[in-house]
Amino acid sequence: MSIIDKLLKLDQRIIFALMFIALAFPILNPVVLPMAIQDYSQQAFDFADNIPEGSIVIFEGGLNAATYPQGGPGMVVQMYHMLTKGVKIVFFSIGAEANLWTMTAIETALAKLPAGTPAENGVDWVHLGYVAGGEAGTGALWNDIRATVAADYFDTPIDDIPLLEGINDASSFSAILWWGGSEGSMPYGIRQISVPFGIPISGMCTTNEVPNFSPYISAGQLQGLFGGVRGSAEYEFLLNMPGPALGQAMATNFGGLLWMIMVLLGNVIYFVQRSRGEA
Amino acid sequence: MPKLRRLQAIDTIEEIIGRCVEMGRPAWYLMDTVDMTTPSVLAPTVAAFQILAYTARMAARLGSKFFVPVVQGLAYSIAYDIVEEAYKAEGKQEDFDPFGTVMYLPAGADRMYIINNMWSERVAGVFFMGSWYHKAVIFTENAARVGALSLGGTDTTHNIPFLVAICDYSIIGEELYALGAYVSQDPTQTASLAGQDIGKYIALIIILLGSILATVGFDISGIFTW
Amino acid sequence: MTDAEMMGLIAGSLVSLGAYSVLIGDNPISKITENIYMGILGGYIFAINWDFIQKNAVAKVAGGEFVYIIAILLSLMLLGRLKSEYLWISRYPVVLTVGVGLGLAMRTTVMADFLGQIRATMLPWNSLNNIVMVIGTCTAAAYFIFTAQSSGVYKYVNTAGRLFLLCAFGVTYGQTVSFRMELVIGRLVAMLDPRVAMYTYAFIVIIAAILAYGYKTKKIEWHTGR
Amino acid sequence: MSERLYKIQLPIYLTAIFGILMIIEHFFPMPTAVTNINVTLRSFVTVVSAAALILGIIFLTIAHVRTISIQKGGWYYSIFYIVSLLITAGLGLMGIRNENFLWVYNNMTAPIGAALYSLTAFYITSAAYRVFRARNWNATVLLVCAFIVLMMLIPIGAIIFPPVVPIGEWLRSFPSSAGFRGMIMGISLGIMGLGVRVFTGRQKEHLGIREERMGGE
Repeated sequence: MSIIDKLLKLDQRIIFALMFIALAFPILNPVVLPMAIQDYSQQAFDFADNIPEGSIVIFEGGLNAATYPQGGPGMVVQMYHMLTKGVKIVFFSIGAEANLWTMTAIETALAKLPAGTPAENGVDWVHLGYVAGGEAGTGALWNDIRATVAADYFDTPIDDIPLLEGINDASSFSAILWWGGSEGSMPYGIRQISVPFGIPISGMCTTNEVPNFSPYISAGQLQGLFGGVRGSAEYEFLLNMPGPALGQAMATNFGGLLWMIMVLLGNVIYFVQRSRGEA
Repeated sequence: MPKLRRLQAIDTIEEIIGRCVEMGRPAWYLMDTVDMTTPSVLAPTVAAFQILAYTARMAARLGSKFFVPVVQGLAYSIAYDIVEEAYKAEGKQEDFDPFGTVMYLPAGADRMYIINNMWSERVAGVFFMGSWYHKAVIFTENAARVGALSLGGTDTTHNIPFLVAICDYSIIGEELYALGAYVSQDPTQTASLAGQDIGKYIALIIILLGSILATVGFDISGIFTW
Repeated sequence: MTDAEMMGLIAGSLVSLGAYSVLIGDNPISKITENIYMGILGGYIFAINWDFIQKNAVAKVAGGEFVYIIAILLSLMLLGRLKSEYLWISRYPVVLTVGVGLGLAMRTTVMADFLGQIRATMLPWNSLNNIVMVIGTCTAAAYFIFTAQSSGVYKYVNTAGRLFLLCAFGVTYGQTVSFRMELVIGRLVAMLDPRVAMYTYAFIVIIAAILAYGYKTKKIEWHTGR
Repeated sequence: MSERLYKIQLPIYLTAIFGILMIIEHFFPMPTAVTNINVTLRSFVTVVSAAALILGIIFLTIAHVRTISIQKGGWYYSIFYIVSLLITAGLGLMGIRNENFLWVYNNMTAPIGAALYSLTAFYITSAAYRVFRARNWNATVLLVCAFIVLMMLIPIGAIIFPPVVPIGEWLRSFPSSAGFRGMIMGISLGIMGLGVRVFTGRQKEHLGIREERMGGE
């Protein structure tokens, strides 16, 4: 058996083990490299930075257990960014799991706020909780809040929430921040709230979904996009609030290199085989 | 009646089932997300059902063991009906196992079941149809390694790459709907696709006209902004 | 850090390793993890949605909005799925979700997706980027015209469209590789947290010992050549 | 005949009525009564969607109970399912902000879910080695684009080969965006086509009805 055949029959589990090591090593031995800011992240940051003080924004929290480690740091930073600017936030989630993680992020953000920043529940922010029904649920909620949800996350009746006084649909809001995670739900926000009510939208999705939404960015329907952990790390950097995302972004280095080496190796083997007429 | 372009995938279905019969190993039909209350998932799910009807009949006719796991309750009962019908239509009802042919597996926890059983049953052919999410890579990679011949088709844009790169045969995006219409021989579906084609021609003409006007200096920024 | 949090991190580390053990192959540890996961997730989905119905239907009825009795009835009608002769009863709630969902999607997709994207593509041909955008969008849209037969000029349009689509899928592929690694990193960061790292290493050793014993004594099937 | 009316015809008409109510409301001014009906209908949808998820759990539990009762191979694993379901659902019914319920969620469901979700990273690498080959020009385009974009995304990529960042961003913003834009337009037409078929009763798979059964039922 030639070396090529042996390499070709390489057990799947060896590749898995190599990947584990490549991903765990930088976590145990962190190295920070300089990082360029992607154009989409810069746009999303500028958009958030230009939301005027005193306005109210819609905030969808769609991160779940799997995507919270990468998106959570950025989500926390965005909440911090908004609250310190004096922008009020109305949260909701279209995922049952995401609902809890949104609350976790709110708590983390509140704990980080400088003393004296107004951040009272019901006055400066509201969490409407989980809304079932996906795109239909989104449409239902933002056309008539009171008919869709009776109470917020803490079981406070909607009518007892000062922030929502006189507000029953999306028209009073000045921006949408859609932290869709891997839900693929960004178009729900664009279709059901942004276009019908004419409210600009920006947000975050996991890295894999960035290309899907790039047509919306070039069309001006989406103001910017943070992609995955890299996006979170860039937001932390732009707001000068170093946090957990940076280390994770750096940890992708070795894994990425391993993947690239695997592709190159696989193709070298393939071309050797082909030159021998085996493939 | 407009004629649809014949897709190569139609022959592939028969080829894959035929191979499973030859090798005496099962063929699997996987659909991933089938939440039918979300319209964007409904369309690929319906197309996947149409292809399922055709594939199940093919499996019943050629006598291949067939397995369809479904991850959602409402879709499960529909898939169950479709496959049972297909076996009835071929007069092979005794081959239909009420507990084993179509099985309900919960979304999120089906990964391990499918990976494990793919290896223990040594599947020889797998169909990946419908609305596919992250499981696309896991299942297609395992299928490729088990040595199964696979046909992939989805319209979820972020997972098409894997079906294209890993599956032996693939159909992309709306080709899924076209295949559904083609195999179900459904004139309404064909007419509907033809109607959508007209929409595309109109879109192309508007885009080309608009960009030519923009090139020669017309201001078209106000269009479609009522 | 409280005891409960510490216990949580340790438990999380253990069950994660149980889940990752499926990478080695089908084994009892991964199966137990799988079933526990299905159970907990099931219980979780049940409780959360039960709460949602309580809050947004039952409580409303109790508060005097009797129209929500219909919502509760419709929800109960879903149970018709459990028996095929009562299947038709469950069609009514499905009709509601599909009708409303499709209506909501249709009414907004025209503006947001179709006309919005056409408008954004009507670009003047004055830069390479704009030309790429116009040609790419047109040929990619034309690739999905199924009534066009593969001959003549359309053959070239089809090829060009496929090229742009493949580029889009390639970009998605690269982005997705990064995304998947980020997911593992997110989990590993918690498992290798200095406070629990020792437990994680201990669990790795224990799981490895159990599996090694199982494979050695052939109590667990070992798949070669995976 | 009358059976056919309430089993098939009425559901189809109702689908169309509900859908059209949503659509016309968006494009034409409607009397308040109609808007109120629409609002109520949409809130019903959220309730029914939640109930559908519960139904899924019922199906699953029935399947597991059946596995245990006939003692099918590996039936004892199903006991783990039933026990953890009962514990979690029980805790959850005491209140979804119950401390123990949240502990189970945060420290059991979340890590396993995340771990399972991330298994893909390993298979993607294995696939990169065994399947991702420049077999023909189609695969080559896919491979080259994927390679460049991944290199752009990892911080070390820009250090090895700096131009990869502008090239990657260009690929993502123009050719790839154009390809997706073509698809988005197609998908949008597809949704409208699907809507027309469902509302006219030409497509009824969502009701569990297929064409061949029309005569029999």
